[in-house]
Amino acid sequence: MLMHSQSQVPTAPEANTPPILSLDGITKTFPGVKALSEVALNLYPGQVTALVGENGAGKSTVVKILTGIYQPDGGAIRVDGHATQFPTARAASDAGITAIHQETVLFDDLSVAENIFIGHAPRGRFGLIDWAAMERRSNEILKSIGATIDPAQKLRDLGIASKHLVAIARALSIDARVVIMDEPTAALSHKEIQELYELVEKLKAQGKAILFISHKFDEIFHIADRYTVFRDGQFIGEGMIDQVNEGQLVKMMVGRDVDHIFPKRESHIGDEVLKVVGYDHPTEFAEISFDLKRGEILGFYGLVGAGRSEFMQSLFGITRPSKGVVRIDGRVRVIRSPADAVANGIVYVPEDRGKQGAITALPIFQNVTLPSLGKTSKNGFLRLAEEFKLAREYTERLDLRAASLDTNVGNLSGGNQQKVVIAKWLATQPRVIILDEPTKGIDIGSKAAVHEFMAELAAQGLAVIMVSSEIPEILGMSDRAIIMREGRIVAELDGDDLTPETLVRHAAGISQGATT
Amino acid sequence: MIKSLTTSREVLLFAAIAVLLGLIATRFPGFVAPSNLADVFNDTSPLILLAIGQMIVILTKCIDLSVAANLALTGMVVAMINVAMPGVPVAVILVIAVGLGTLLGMINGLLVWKLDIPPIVVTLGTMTIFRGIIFLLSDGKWVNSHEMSATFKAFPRAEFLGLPVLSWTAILAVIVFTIVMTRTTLGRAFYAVGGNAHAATYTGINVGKTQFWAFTISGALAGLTGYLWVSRYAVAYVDIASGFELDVVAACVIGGVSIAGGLGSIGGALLGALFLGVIKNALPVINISPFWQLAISGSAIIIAVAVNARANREKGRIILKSAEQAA
Amino acid sequence: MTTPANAIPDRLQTPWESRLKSWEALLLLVAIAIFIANSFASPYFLNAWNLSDATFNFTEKAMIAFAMALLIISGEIDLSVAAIIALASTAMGAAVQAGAGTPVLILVGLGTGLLCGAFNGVLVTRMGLPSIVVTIGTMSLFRGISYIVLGDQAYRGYPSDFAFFGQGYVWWVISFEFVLFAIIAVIYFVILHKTNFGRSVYAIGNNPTGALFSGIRVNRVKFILFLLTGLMAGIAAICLTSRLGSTRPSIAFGWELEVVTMVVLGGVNILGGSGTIPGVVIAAFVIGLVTFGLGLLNVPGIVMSIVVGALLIGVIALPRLWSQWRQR
Amino acid sequence: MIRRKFIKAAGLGLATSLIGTGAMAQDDMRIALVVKALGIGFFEAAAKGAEEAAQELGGVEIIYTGPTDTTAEGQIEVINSLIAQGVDAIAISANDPDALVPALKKAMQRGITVISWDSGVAPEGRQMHLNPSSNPLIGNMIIKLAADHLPDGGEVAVLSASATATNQNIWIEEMNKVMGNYPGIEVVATVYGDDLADKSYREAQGLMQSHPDLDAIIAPTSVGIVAAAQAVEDAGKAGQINVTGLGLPSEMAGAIESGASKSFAIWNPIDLGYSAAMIAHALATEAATAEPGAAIPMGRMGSVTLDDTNSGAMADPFVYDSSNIDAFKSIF
Repeated sequence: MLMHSQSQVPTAPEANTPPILSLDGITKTFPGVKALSEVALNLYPGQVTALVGENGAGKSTVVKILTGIYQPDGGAIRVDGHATQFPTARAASDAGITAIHQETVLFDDLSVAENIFIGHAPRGRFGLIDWAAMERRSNEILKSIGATIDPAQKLRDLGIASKHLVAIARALSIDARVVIMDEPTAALSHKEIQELYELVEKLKAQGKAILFISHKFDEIFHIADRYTVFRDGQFIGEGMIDQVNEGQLVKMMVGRDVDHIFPKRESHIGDEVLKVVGYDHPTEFAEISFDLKRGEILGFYGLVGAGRSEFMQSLFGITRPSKGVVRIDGRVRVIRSPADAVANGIVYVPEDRGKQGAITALPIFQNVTLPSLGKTSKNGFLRLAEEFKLAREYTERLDLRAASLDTNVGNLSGGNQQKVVIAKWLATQPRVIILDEPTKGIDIGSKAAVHEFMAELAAQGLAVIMVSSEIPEILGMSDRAIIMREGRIVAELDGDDLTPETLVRHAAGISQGATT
Repeated sequence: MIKSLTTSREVLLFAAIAVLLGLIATRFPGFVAPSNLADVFNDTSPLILLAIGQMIVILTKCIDLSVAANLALTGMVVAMINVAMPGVPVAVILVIAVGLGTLLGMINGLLVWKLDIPPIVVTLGTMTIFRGIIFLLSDGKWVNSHEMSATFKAFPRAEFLGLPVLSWTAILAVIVFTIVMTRTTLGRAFYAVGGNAHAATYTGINVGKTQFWAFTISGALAGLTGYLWVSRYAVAYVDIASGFELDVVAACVIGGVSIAGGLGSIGGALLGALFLGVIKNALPVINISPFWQLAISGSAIIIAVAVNARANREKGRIILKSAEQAA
Repeated sequence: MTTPANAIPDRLQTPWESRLKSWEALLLLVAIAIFIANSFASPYFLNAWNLSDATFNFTEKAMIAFAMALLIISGEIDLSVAAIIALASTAMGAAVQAGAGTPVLILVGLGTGLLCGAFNGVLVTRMGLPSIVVTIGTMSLFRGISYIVLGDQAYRGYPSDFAFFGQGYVWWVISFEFVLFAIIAVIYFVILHKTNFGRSVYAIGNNPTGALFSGIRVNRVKFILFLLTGLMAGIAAICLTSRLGSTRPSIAFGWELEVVTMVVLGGVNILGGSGTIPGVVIAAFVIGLVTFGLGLLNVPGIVMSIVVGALLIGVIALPRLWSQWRQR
Repeated sequence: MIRRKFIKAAGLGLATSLIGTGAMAQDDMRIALVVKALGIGFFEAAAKGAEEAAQELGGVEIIYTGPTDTTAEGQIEVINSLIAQGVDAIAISANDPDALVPALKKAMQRGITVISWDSGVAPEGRQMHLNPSSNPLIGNMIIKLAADHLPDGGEVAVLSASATATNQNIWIEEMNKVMGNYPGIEVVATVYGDDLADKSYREAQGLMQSHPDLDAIIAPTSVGIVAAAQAVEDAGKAGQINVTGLGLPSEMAGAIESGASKSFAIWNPIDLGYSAAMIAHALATEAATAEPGAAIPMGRMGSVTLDDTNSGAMADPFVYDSSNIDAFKSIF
């Protein structure tokens, strides 16, 4: 299975040079979980190494060990062949390792320049921070990555994409030899992704070693020179990217052949359940109108920041629209809060599971029954037996795996947490279920389960809205798709019109021609 | 650096103080005479010193309820040292005061850092413990004016360029900590830790340690103020500055320091303290019953926090605006 | 994948097992130890009347502590409770001057408490302000109004039947206040642990966003909690005013921190999300026993506060120190 | 032992409040001297006097106690624990005349002798009250001290302790009654320092600001007078503004020296504590009865005659100035 690199690879003539950074036999254990078990990783100068693996494979843990956030329990970190340790984040950055993290780990209330330079600000006389130099150098770095951002601005005033550019600028401000990019394109637009690719090429040319973590295979095959695969905290293999294909890589990731086939389903589309007319919001979206029928799966596609989630949260009563009408079964309903939405049969599975979806410090059964307490209780008094009954019924339907129903949700894996959230909503017997990026950050196995379940729900007559940024998911699951761009609906497609090209074209606002 | 000193919030507060002074002047012109304003400033100096420390603590998403008790304990200790050994020079007394205050602050800091106990619980506990220790040390007895040596009492009153040393201490602290907060790594770390502790960790900043330093600074300033307070009022007893911690927090809140951490400035803390100081000093002068003071400062806190919340309201991502620009 | 999902048991531990390992069990041991120590330290301790007198040291504060516990579990705090007592007491005093009888006084006391609670609640839930700052503000405001109304005066002349609430005995040594304390404890136990409302309090305290997204009316629950806290402060005001037979603006000064101390000592997480009513009940007894026991030895109150302060830090620090030491 | 005490207390509770417990021969009589707050020099001196009385009487134990801050709630907790200990007598200087009444009534019902001294309790809450001096005399004394140094009249202000302190209010009232005897003297303000040094200091500063022509500050409280003298000294107005009132020689020695205070008065707190203990003992042993017109012996201080509110005065205040301060400053 191990596929070591050969010298004939044309893109990397220096492949025989020793790695700048290598991990050898790294082990990391958390209470109850072995996150990493004797893994290896090698990063070579001037090359991009893609680290691939399912969720829970240990990628994030490796990043945290490389950046000094976590200390390994065993194994060696070698820089230029010399064993070393990163007891603090500072030590890692001093060793020339920098990271662009998955979540933007920045400071909203500080200026752009300070966000770039915090921790290693240029000093002037008496060792005091030299703000002028800091802003000047920030400007240089931002320009070099093609960003037009005023370094004196407060970060709070920037959009998500700009914030991400600041994060990249921050990584570059450290004179690094190793750059770690943890899902760097997740929040970027098409154009920005292209710019990022150019940047990666530039860094390669400078001889920096790049660790690139991504779930998107097109991206990996486009940008990476090498790959390393982890599965369940174990090292599976590494090699040159042009010596594998997608299927082989997936097989290594999941340990078996996986053909992700979306569940075949026959649509039984019934009467109209939900009709939204003219939903407006002062800053987030405008003129949103559509309808939804029983048994239908309606996909909402768009780039990150297109306003899809913002609209869904408004439909769910989190934020108030400035204008607009919702009809359910033809009757106008006013939804001022999530409680109103639930009462009207609309439920929402949010994208941010840990913060919005589940209450992780409470046990499973309490999470499941939380919106259904009216049903399990009597005159406002709790009846635990009823709660366990309801929780068991719905968690069984979702094939949840846990030690007991009074286990805290926080102790479950991401996929199981998502099942608890879905079970919670199904227990309310809703009419419309909104799933916001339902498979984001879930391993491939759970992903298929969620898709099958979604199809089953639709078959039972539930109306499903699925917000997704993954084209295959939209194509594979939706009866109909609505495409949003910059807060507005730009297209509604179904049948033969629903193709990857049309989706991308509408979402990116390209008048004709398609890009991938 | 200048920018961080003069955000709109501070300008607003400065204007509020100016209006307040104007109103007072219409009823009692003598209040705005420079000499009287200097007196008001001198009187507010202890509050300014403590507010600076408290602001740094609040900046790191903590709170220090033990400042007043720290002040009282340090004050009592130096007063007792002075009584026992009247010959000890003021310089040594100052070192002892700052040192003891720092030590007490470090105890808070360590409990927060190493044991991860919520700061409000830690300082609620140490607040009562410090007060109790004063009682044990002094046996509840007061140290009175006549027992203190003349040099001990003279220090905060000594005039230099027309202002008493007490005022100069506050001015010096404002300058020093403005530089610390804007121009040093530690100063910026306070902002980073309170603004986003998670990101601070990734930046290589030790969150707990930074909070520890915040408590240490707060303690050092409380210790310094302890000596100044006791020597200025020429008395030390268990209950001095009782309840003062709430005035200190109030000064910070009025000065626009966000209780959620990460937002605030020395200038704000200074102005917040001055706002309270002006009200406190003006009420008796303009013949409003001093019984109004509490209600007024309470209202000021509520108004300040409401105004600040409005200013800080989370802005939307403004998806539509860019759409209009693009269109 | 092959494990059938119905293999998930409801619980791993029986409720009794988890209760034995709980904070409350530890605290109960502390309380018993203090009780025994007190019996040895002072010959006057084991005496029904004396123990009955001792309950007055904590019953009023504990009544507020129950509502405060719910508020803190939900992630908020109310530091204005002592000031609400002052304002409610002042309002009752003013009513007496206007010739009101005992029933009216009760209504005035409870009404003032509810109004103050509503004011806090509106500022926190409607305007989205942090409760710790808001209630530091209203703490000055409410007491400030008392000072404006009363200044250097005191209200007295409460009707003689009004004295029952703070000085009356229901049966033998059992005072009215103690009975009220017990009833309120039971009510709050039921509210927090046996009702949907209590469940949503925990959900909100653990994750307000998640609770909102689960269809809980977060702001309404929080508003009700502020109302309840105000109401309990109103009840405490009635008891305390009746016990003192007079009203001054400085009444109940500093009680807010004693109430918070009681709640935290009772095992309620100051950051929200966890805590129980039995814990708070035991903490009330612990504080009451410590202060009364030391009082019998004529130890000054401030020394007692050292003990309480050390208990507060100690009971939280020791388990953490223990686990840190074990990890070595 | 415990049971016996309890039965004794409960049984006697049925008797009239005027009956003392009658000390058991083998027991020391325990008299609690409850003060406004611990640590105040004046009360420390009073405690010394009470100990002196105990020595003289023999078989008497003095429990010197009080809250740490001047609150009625604090004193009630102290009283409750004293009741629980079954002390024989409580002699209290009250923080509030009304709020303590229920607690003290309970004490009397349990057979404890209750008297108030220095700062009184409403009549239903005690058997008698010992004023340090006669109120009219003190009222007259404090204004006379100011007026003596203002032959041409002038502005004076009063810096009192807490607004609820009974004794302060009565003295100020008495002072106002005799104002007619001092033409040209005008009381321009009355402020409260709550017996806190820093608050009193600030209030004194405020007085100087709002009344630039102020000639004297009268502070009938030992905390206030020291703070006011310090404030006057700091403002550089020693000699211009005369701080007078009631203070302790030991604490005021510096102010007399600097000229911030020309003279002040006080009764001897040692004598006061001594007298309170003597009276409490006399009532508790039923050697005397507290009723209007009764004369209660106070050992070396003679005896006190009660008026129709069952209160009496100990002695006249004594004036201290630069001529005699040195002789007294080391005593109290």
